[in-house]
Amino acid sequence: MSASVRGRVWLEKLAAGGAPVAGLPPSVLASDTAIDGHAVRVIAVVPDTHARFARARNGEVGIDEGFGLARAIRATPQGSAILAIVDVPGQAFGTREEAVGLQRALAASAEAYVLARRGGHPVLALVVGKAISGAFLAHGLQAGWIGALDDGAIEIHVMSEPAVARVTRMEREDLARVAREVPATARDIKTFATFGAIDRIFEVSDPDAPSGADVSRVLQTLAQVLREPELGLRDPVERLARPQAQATRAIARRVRDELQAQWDA
Amino acid sequence: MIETLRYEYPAREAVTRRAHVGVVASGNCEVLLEPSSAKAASIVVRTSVSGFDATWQAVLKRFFARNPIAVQIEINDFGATPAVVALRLEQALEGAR
Amino acid sequence: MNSPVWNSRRKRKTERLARIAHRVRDGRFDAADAVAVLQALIEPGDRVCLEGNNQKQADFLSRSLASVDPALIHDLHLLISVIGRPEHIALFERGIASRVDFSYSGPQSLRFAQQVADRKVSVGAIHTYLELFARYFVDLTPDIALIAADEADASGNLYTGPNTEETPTIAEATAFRDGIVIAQVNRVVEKCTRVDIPGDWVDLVVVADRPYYIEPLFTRDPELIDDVQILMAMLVLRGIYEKHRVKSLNHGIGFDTAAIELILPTYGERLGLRGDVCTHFVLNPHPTLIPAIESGWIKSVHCYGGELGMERYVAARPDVFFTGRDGSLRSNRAFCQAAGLYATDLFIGSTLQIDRDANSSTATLGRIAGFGGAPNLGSDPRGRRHSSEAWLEMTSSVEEVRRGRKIVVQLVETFQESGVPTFVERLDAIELARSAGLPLAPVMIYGDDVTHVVTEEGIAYLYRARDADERRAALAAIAGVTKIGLGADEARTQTLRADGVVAFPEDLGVRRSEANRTLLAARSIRELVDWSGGLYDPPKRFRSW
Amino acid sequence: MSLLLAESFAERGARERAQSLLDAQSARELIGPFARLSSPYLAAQGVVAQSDDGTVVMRGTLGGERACVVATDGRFLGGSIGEIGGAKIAGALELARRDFERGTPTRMVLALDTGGIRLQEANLGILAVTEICDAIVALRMLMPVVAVIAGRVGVYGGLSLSTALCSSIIVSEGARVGLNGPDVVETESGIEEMDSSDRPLIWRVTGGRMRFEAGFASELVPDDVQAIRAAVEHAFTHPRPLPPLEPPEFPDPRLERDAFLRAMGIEP
Repeated sequence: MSASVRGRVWLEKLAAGGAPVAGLPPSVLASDTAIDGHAVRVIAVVPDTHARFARARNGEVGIDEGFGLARAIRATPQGSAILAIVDVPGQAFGTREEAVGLQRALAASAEAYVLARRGGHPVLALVVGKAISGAFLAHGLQAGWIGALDDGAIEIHVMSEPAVARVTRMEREDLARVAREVPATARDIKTFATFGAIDRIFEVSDPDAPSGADVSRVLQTLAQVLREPELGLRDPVERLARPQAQATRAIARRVRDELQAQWDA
Repeated sequence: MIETLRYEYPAREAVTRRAHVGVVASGNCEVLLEPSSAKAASIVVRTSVSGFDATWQAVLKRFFARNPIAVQIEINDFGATPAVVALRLEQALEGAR
Repeated sequence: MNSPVWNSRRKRKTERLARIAHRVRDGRFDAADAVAVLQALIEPGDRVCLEGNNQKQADFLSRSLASVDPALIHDLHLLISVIGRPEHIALFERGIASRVDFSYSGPQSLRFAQQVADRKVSVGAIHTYLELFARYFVDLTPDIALIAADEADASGNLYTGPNTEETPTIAEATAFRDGIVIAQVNRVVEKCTRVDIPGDWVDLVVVADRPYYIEPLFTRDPELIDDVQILMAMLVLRGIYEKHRVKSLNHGIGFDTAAIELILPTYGERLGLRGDVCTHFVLNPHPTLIPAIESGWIKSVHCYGGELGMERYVAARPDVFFTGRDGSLRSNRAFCQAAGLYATDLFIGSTLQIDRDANSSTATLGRIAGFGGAPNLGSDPRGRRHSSEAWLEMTSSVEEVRRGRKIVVQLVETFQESGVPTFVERLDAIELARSAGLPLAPVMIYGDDVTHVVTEEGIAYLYRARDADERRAALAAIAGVTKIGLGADEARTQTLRADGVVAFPEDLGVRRSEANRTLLAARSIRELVDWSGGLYDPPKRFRSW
Repeated sequence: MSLLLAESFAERGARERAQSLLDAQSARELIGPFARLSSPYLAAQGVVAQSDDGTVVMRGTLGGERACVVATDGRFLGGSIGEIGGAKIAGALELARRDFERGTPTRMVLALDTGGIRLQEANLGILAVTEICDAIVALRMLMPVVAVIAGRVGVYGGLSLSTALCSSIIVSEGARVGLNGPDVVETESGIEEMDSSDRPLIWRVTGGRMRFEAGFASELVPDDVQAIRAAVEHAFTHPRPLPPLEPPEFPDPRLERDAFLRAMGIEP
């Protein structure tokens, strides 16, 4: 796997001139900046070829990243929003990580996002690269507003494709066919957006080296979103009510309706 | 990939309650049994193992010849043997009586 | 006239040993010289008995033998209990051995069948264990025996640990007719823990590069026992063990018999059967026996071999198991097979196919699996002269001169997991014999030896059937929805039930709804460990903690 | 003979597990199997759906107080969480929070046995788990949320994050808790990283006892229904919060794998 540079590139562009946050592992970048006058802490997980955990050198979310993200989020200044730049190929797959308790590291970051959002910090996310599995749960999915680049390299799923093939004992062609028939198994951003969790998809000229126009278009949109802080404060459950989710998440709504109807029967 | 099979047998005995047994796990099946007002037992089988229509028919025919109960039954199957199917049907019947 | 020579075998042995004298010190040679030693000792056409047992494997020696130069050593006649390892097949592939007499080939059955089909090897016969051992003392006496042990001392005495299995039998047959006995050992010690093979039966010792390989074959994880197996276990307990007061018996290897072992302390206890049935066993130390032993059901167990992880438990229960002065299990396949043949009232086991006459076979096309001990255990010994309640009950004769009969039970689900019927019109064994050029179809247990067949539908008491036609009707009555079962006549089945030739669960007071895992005295390997007070130490692959 | 009396929790299905944690006779299932709310996505993938989607919701009382137990069944597709199961868990948590705000608190217990998000419904599963994580944190700020991990699968994948957010985690020795299942680690990182057939090692690294000793679980219980019930009730009457989600002490990860494990007190 060649390490992706997108997280760093987009963080540097969007938080140009921002103040780097100290005290984080090299694989967690955070920068305090202002977008259209709104204070924003921009956070990304980036590859660190020298990371002390060997299984977390390509931008994966591992022990240091999960707890590092939590630290960056918890220390967000009063009144500042948070912007998560998402380019995470997955969580770290290692025995050392499991022994230390990787689920707690990722939970720490997910919890920090929830508490920040519920504590009044608008939380935004911008998906610029891969958003796989536990890594996405820990970094991005708890945002009240999520944007994404329109790019074929973006992949959203709970498991890498080869691992899915092994677990389901299906060939890759079969997986592709299934993805067409069952959109819930697709890996592309457009299909994922049909479930109501993506608020905006940006067309960009080059996701790896965005032009000034690309960046300013994204910044403009972010500025609009920050002007309506309630957008970044929405709980994940509110996604069920979005127009895109009317058909795609009807069953999840029906389950809740029936639970509620039977709860005190 | 999934085969849906339907069967119907004459019935004369009524059962009082519905019953649910089993699980959709390898070599096992889930049975949902409900009383029916019709004078028949109607069965729907959904199975991921195709090509055993005759075996299903034989198992069910035997069961309903011995237990002519008016019911609607749904079986969700993951490769249960006839022995497992018969046992689950017995267990469901016991729960329904 | 030349005076006759009466010691040619002995002279030949002396000559052979002289050829390798330079490589031997104090009766031992180096592992590095093993191939050279075998190459110098063995001659083309020799009968070589290789210890490949059900569990213990002389794998260092078999690997060495497979590495000799086929230009020098070829056309050996291999005598082996179990063709179980890849290098056994290599012996045929490389032309080192071209004929084999054996008993079982489970793990290599597919590759072995291919060697036979390719005419790389011809099969003398597929034996049952005791039969193969017997022939070592008649017409198949080995020239060379390659055996395995845990320890050797300076005099060549051997200690075989809990897995003695066939080592003494092979060594005796070879040593006392001037064959050469070579033992691979895990280590050389000053004094053996126990002497299982006396040193003067052993010619050469080599310390192997690594401890001999051993296979945990008899461990059945209770987690995998299902309700149907429990139902059948209940039927067996009520309809056979209780009915005939079966005290001495052998259990085959399988989840259905493991289920029987595990419901003794629960269902069996409730039926008040403790002390009346299942008091003496002939089998390997199955971990699933632990709850019944701990609950005081079992008085004695004699074993063919050991079982990995059961060492400390067995050593701590010398009243039940046969153990040496050192405390560890002493097993012996030959004696245990003899015990299973003559001294037990019942054999129960599973099979893959049964025909309408109750002939059974585990052979499937493309595989030559062999039998192991089943044909011996699952047959009626006509030479038996001691009686027991169960043995006598198998005969309806009231003549003054009469004999009893061994109870031979086949325990099967009507269909295998893959939806393949167990009851078939024609055994695959017949076609297999034809295609492999075997003179006999490999029938594991002949129908006329079978007294009972148990399925989830009920029990066929075949010994009570008046004629062949009634036997077939009884079998069909419990054959479920297989083609054979669908041929059963409902009215006749009712008559057979009334006559006690067939019993359904309700006839035996067995409630199907009660057949569930709560009846198992242990539902996991962990619970077996708990029952053993921590003495059972299961192999890694069975642990969930 | 006490071994014969122990009532195994792991042996039971999800329905029986949920029932066994509630007061006798008080359990009432919501959206049971006859509601036939089963996954519409599985048939196209060659899998027969189960009528309750493998997740059971039971209302009742626990120690006399209003309660809800949600249990997943590890036998159906590894206890995986798809759209319906996920919505059952999230929806129950949301209703429990509503109850608290209305002054009728409902004790919430998650009896999970799951390999993680259901691959066959991946996108819907990951969105549901996001909602579950949020709902657990929101409810936990008001009252205890108790996780019971005592099944044969344990808890892996996305749901391991969710359970780490609970205020109490009750584990059995036979259960495992980890983010990545051993076979996934082996597939992604190779057999020298993790040999998924080395069962003792898997339990030494991710087993219930290890998690309890490391302080990541509040209680280590035997596989016995009564003991687990008592532990659950205790978790509500005497809440003992788990340590905050901070990095634990661990050795230098640049150590060779086995040396690292040994330094953590795990014999590889």
